[in-house]
Amino acid sequence: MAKSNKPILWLPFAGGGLVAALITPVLILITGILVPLGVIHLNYETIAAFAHHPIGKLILFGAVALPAWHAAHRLRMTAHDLGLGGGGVKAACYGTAWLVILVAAGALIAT
Amino acid sequence: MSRRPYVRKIERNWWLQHPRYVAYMIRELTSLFVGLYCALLAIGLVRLAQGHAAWDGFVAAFSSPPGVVFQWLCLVFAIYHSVTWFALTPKAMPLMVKGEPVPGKLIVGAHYVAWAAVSAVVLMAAGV
Amino acid sequence: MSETITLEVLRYRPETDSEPHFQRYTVPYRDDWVVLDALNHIKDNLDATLSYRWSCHMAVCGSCGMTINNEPKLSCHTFLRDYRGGVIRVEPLDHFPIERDLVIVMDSFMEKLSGVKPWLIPKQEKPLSDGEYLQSPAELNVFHQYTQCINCVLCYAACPQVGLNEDFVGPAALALAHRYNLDSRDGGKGARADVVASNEGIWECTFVGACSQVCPKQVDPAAAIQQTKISASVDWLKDLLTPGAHR
Amino acid sequence: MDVIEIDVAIVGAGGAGLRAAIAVAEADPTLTQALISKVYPMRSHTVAAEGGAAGVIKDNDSLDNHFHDTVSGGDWLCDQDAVELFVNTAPLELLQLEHWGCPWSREANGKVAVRPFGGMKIERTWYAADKTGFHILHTLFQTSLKYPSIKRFDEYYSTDLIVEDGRCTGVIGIEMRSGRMVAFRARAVVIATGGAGRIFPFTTNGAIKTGDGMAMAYRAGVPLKDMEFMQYHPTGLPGTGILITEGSRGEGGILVNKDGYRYLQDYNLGPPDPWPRKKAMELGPRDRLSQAFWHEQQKGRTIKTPHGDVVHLDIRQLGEKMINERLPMVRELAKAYVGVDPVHELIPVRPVVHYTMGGIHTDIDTATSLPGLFAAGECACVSINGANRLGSNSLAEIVVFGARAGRSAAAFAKAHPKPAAAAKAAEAAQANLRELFAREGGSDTVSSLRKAMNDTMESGAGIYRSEDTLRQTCGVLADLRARYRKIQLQDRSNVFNTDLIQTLELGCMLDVAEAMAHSALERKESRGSHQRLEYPKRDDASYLKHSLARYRDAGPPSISYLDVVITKSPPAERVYGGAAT
Repeated sequence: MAKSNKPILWLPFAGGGLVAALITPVLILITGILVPLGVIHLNYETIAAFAHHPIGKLILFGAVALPAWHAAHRLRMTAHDLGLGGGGVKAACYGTAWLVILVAAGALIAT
Repeated sequence: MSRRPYVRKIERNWWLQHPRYVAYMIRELTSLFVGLYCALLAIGLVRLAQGHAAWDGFVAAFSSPPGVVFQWLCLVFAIYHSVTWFALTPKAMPLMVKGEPVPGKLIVGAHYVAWAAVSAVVLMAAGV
Repeated sequence: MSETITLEVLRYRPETDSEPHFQRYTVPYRDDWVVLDALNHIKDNLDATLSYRWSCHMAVCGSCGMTINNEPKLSCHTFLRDYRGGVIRVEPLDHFPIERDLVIVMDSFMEKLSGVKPWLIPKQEKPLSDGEYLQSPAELNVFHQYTQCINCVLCYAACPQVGLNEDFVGPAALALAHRYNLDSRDGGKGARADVVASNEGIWECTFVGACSQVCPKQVDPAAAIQQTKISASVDWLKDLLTPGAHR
Repeated sequence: MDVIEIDVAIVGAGGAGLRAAIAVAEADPTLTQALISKVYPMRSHTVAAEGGAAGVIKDNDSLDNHFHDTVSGGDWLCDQDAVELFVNTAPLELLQLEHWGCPWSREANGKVAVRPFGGMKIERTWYAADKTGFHILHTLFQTSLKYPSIKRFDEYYSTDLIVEDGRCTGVIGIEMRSGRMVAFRARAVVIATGGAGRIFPFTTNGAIKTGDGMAMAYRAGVPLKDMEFMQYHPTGLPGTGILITEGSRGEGGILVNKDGYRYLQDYNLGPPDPWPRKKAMELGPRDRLSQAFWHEQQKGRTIKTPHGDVVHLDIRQLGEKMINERLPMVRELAKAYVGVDPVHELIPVRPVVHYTMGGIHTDIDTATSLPGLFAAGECACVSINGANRLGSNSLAEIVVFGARAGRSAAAFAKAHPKPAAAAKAAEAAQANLRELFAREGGSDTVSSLRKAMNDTMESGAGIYRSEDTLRQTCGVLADLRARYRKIQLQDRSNVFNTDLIQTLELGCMLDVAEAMAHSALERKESRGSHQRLEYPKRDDASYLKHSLARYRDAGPPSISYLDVVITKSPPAERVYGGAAT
């Protein structure tokens, strides 16, 4: 048995799991409850300014890319658990994650 | 040869056959909602890059009733993810201090503190 | 009439049965009896053809693992009193071929166990005349929990990944590898990584955690595997950054 | 019948068998080996040993101390040359286990820790919490995996030795999973199959300890030595017979009767204070403690329970932290099996059959009287335990003499030619089995005969024996052996037929039980674990001798005697308690 390169997949999965655990709920709290209820306003200028700053870009990218990878990896494993395996599932999961990651990266570069 | 070992194949619905496997499957399913929400955020970043009007449209869209319902669902699963993730941290990252293991509860507790701190910072940054 | 309890035991006799089927036995109920005592009562008094493994009757030899009411358990450590008034369903452990009745085929496990090189590979060999390798109680404490495995394979029966992929090295073997990797006297982590950190090793685990829940000795294989994932990832990164410098 | 040609065949894969296998591999890796066991190695009963293994390692101790403790502990029935060899080698073998990874408990400075044990003048018992046997067994098993020459035959039940031209040339076994018979043709054979505690009804011994190896050698003409000496461990859990380690007394536990009185002070083991104290009170030898229980029971000072009379073991004074650290399994077992948490409550205990001091007669090199046959461990009697084994000597014994057996067998195998085909022995074994399968009309069952054997051994050959009880037991055993020859299998299948295995085991136990009972009947004295009510004194003039029981197919064994080897310790009175310190 050869030593595996699984850490490429697993490290961002584990990192993404932690990021998702720490930050995703509060983000949903804001976008899903507080903003719709009018408790806070996400005005364009503030957000855009944040997204302009290099550190802001990094934070936003991390908050999207890592959990996205986490989700893709876990979904692939779950598909396997359910008896759905093979290259198709793998491509669909990681492909979607890459799409989300690249879209986010592109948007942040453009901002 | 009189041996004839009987092999039982695992059934496709194996995860329904014990409560702990059901709980595991729910835990794994959280990733679907985390992933979908990430996609929503990615769209948000695109709209942000496209300018003021696009951003406002995006805010209106996720504040719409379907958007809100979807996000509530995401929130429930995201919290379930957080809770289960933190619960497993002492196993993955046990700590030893002076030759004695740090109690798992302490490690889990530290994650909850971090969770609260991160959430507070994000909320403040968002203008609460 | 004194109290009784019913056992439904999965029978499979390869020379006469085409497939397994349940057989019911009624045995006396005793507060301090374990399921194994009930099986022995059946064997001695009701049906001598029932086959199962057992020896120590004190939860340390690891022979008598069975599925008892859908839960992998040591039958010598599972009390009738916890099932009073109900029916006890006894089956062989999941994810192993059934040799006969409650006896499973253990070959795959024995191969996996030896595959992870579960012996001390000293950092530095020294002769016996130099005395013992020093090891502080704190250093012992680091791996002590992982020395407690009795090879009862309940964890293999509980782990869905073992069921889904028969090549998965599995919880007990990986926990044992971790035990030696953590031993302050040992330097064999690299040698074990070939199997431990392979695709069929730690990476097959999705942290269901069932192995640790059913472990009768609180070995916590799930913890061992997650820790190994982290340490294998660190080693992998090191290898990536400074190729050939490690192992 | 399938034939497997091999240089060394080892029967039994517990501590002694595994250690022997490793020794063979290290002596010469080109020697082929078959390690044959009726269970997977890690199920072997070494796994259940708790307290520890004795070996001199600390500066305050000496090999002489260990020697004298062992010889007096054995009531001078030990062969002193064997004991000298044993105490000299034990530290090295225990150290070897350390080098193989055994997780010995440690002192703060990183050195191996030792604890006091019964009958030992100084603390010298190495321990791994209270699962020492478990850790030794798993260390040996895991270490054995790295030697490619050790080929295991797990779950093969050995039935007969192959003997040709006065030499042991192999062993015949049944592959349990298929029912197939296999002949292992070997240049040398080692038996390491453990004791025979299952002959008695109430025992710490696991189900597998049925004296198979002893019986196999015995039937092949090798005498069984000192079979009248059966050790009762003073602290077993009522009902199950689960062992509560002597380590619990070594750490400071006490025994009290129904009045809360430390009764051992009434039996030449006191005074009770100060406590803990070596070779006194609860740290007296096992034979004395079990006999004291018997006397308390006669006086009506024990506690009645549904599982027989008990006394109480009190370890509460150790405190929760110490109990969790040093005696975790004791706590776990007491909680699970008798519903008592020893941190807060008293543990009910009673004497329980624990260890077979006697066994296959071997010399100091583990060789038996049959060339090519070696034996080590509890199944053997190299005579280091004499009339009473000291706790923690047996775990050291299995590695010392297991290794020695491996080396002896390897040397023998290299010096002797490959045996000829064993067609005759194979045919005979196969015919026996075929006859057993074909037998019809028997009315006895394995369980009923076994129960009758258990009962008669307990009532007639227990802690105290007499001419009457022993004669009766011998008679019952003769009857049981006759009935056994007509027993009918209830399961005639081939695959994992445990009815068959239990039947064969019962046959072994009956033979060994008969050797025990007749040896006990002939020894008209009291020594160590053998206590005769009508001969309460030790009689060195007549019985400073080993008994040798020889098998006779029809009728009881013949008993003869062999002188004890005395080198430097002339027989003296055994002294414990105040006078010992």
